Amino acid sequence: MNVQDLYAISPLIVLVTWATLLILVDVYIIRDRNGGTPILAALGLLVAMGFAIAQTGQQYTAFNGMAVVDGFAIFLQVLFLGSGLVGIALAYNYLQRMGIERSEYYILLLYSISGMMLMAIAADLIVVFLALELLSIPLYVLAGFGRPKVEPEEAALKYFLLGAFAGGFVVYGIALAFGATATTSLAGIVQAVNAGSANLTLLSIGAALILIGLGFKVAAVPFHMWTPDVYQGAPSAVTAFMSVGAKAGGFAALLRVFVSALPELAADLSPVLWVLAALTMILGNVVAIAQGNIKRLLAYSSIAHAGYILMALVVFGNTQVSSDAVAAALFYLVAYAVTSFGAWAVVIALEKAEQKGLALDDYAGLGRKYPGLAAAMAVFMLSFTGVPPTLGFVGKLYLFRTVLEGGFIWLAVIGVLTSLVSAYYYLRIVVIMYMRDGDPQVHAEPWLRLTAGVTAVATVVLSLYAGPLFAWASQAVLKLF
Amino acid sequence: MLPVGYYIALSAILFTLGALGVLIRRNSIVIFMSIELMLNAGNLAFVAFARAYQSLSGQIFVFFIMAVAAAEVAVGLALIVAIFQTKRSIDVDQLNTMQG
Amino acid sequence: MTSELILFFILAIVAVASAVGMLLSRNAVYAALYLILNFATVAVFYLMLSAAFISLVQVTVYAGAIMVLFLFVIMLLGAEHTGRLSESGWMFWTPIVLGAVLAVEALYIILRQWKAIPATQAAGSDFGAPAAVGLELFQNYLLPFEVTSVLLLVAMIGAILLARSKKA
Amino acid sequence: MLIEYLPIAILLVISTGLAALIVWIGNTFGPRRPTLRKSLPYESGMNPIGPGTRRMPVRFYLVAVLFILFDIEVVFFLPWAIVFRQLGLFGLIEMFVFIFILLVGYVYAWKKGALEWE
Repeated sequence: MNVQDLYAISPLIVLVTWATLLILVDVYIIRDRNGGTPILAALGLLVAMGFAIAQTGQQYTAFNGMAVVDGFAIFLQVLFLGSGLVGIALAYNYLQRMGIERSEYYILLLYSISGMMLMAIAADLIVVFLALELLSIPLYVLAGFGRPKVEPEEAALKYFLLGAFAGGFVVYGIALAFGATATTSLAGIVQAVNAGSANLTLLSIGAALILIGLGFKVAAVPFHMWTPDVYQGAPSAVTAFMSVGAKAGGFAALLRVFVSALPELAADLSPVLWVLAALTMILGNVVAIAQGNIKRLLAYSSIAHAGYILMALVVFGNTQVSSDAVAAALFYLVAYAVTSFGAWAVVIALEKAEQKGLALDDYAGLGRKYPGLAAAMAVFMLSFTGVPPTLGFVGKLYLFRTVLEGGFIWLAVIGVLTSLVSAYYYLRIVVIMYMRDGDPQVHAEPWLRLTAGVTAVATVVLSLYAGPLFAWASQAVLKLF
Repeated sequence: MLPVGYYIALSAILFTLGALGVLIRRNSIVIFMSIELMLNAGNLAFVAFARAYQSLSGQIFVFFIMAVAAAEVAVGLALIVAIFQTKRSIDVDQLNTMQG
Repeated sequence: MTSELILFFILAIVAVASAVGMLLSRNAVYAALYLILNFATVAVFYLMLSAAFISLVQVTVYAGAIMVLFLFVIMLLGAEHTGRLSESGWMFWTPIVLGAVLAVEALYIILRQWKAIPATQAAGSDFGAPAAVGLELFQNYLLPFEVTSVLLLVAMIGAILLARSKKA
Repeated sequence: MLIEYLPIAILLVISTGLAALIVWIGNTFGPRRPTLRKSLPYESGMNPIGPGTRRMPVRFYLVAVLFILFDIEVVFFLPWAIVFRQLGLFGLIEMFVFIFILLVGYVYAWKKGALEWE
């Protein structure tokens, strides 16, 4: 180990140290409940983000090939840290309003983000597994944060049982990959495959099991059963963070493992991924139509969007397209994150205690009474659908282009058709907001308004500068081993 | 020594039984125990492959899996205890407060 | 070779039988005891695979501590008699049929790949001993090792939070 | 190789066998004349009420969980202690960081009253 190794994980070290010291600060100095913990936590995220950005342009491995610094890792780390900041902003007033404010919320949030960051830099399957658990275990606790009420506890238990089940699949998959190649490092797997010493059948089964495990994490069909219940039951601020962070973390692992280490298995696994992506898009969008609860609707919407990102993974074996595909997936993750956080900010603004204020009918009349909030929500719905000029449109454009370049025409067709289906339920919300009369109650809390406003503006404005943004994502390439 | 395939076959059977347990049992503690069985099958495969390749990294992996299992057990059982206190049941079929 | 083969098959039968026992027993306490038996037989397999230290940890931590915590919670909740199986027929049989198909498939692949999976050679006497494990662990696996401590810390905070927030 | 563990196997067989034997002998040769009153569980001479097993308070749970987490810590100590000299100062720092992180957890548990018996 040397200084460069430590420098490679410096954002992670900063964040973990910060969170650990925050525990001590919280226990010894801040005693009262609404102290400065959220602000200190946000500050820690900013410092870590500074360290991450300082690494831009570098590419090397550290800790004997356990960790890797490359554009992909830096891009995702910044994304995770940014979503942590939004997560704190969404939670700040919400927790007070719901009477569940405890400083542990922010500490666990920081630990979950450090798990995601570890996932971004993982270059060994053992680190992938530990990162998966480090990002999940705090989320299990956060999902049950509304104790002692029934809904959050149920959500947490369901999330936990399925998460642990998924972990079992990942472990066995890694074991088989180890059996096939005699190593768990991604570079070692590539070497073994290239040298012909790997047992490809065993490796394919292992990769398929890893895919099942991570499929649970990103909520792909048919591993999506938990998503609606968990999203509905967990406190909305946690759901917002989960729908972005956990999904991005799962995709970070999928992209890193499949694109950089397993392109040789494309013949076996591409069709499987094709079916998964198609099923996820179709089922997510079709079932969302029947939902009357906004949290459940957004849950099915998040399943559907996982399907779109999975499309980028289908071409993972085609080395000419795959780096474009990674860029498109990263771009779409950013677009999804911005839009999704905005939509959740609006949901949180309308939510009342005891799971009230979450029905679609509660949005009636929003356009007349709170035009700003309604306009923001309309922008998010258009972005989810993929209507220009929004980030969602550009993101889908890049995704479909990659898929077509990879030669999967029917998949792109399914993607377009399901987007049309999704227009029905997204636009229905817009219609309800503007066309129906009602008397919605909104909590005018500064941080929620700021989040909704900034994300709405970003959704539109960034789409106008999509070219440079995509170029930036294209530099976030995976280091190939 | 026995061929390592024997051990792998056994671990595959144990893994399948564990996954089955998750699907057919309704008591959340028993479901959790089935997940432990799956992890254990993974450990057995790791140790067997480590022996075959004379590579200690497979054994190291097992330590980390055990540590993770302990962490999961701590949080998971706390959740089960918590939900039992509010609901008086740990049957997953009765976890149906939310519906579409 | 033959004596080891006999030992293997006896233990394998015990391991599979105890796993099935855990799956089918209606009393959660029996299920936990079956699982402990299963873990103990797996510990013997670890010995046969020259993983002495892991075998020891398996008995003391896995079977000894983790499973005792399970039993503890079952007693704590008085939940031993809720060990009911799925009520509807298809919910019960579909996974079993699927699982059986999967297992047969996996066994077929493993047996067909018999030659591809390397046969075991004799291991050095210190393979899997605490000293060898320690050197490997602390020299090459530094990062995962430190991550483990963070993971345990998070679990500690989570467990305390979930078990004590009732008071507030 | 596996023969080294033969004494342990013998010990296991003898202790299990002995326990089984004692139970068997007691069952077979002990006189048994059950009456209704005899087969009731004894509760200070009163008629027993409710189920025989008694629920334990949840406080035990926290102590047990903390025990397990620190138990895992000890598992990592053992191989470290054996090769401690070979690792030198580097190994010391490594373990110091590990212990420090877990110590924070201990301080948290202490301050939040998880170790108190109320």
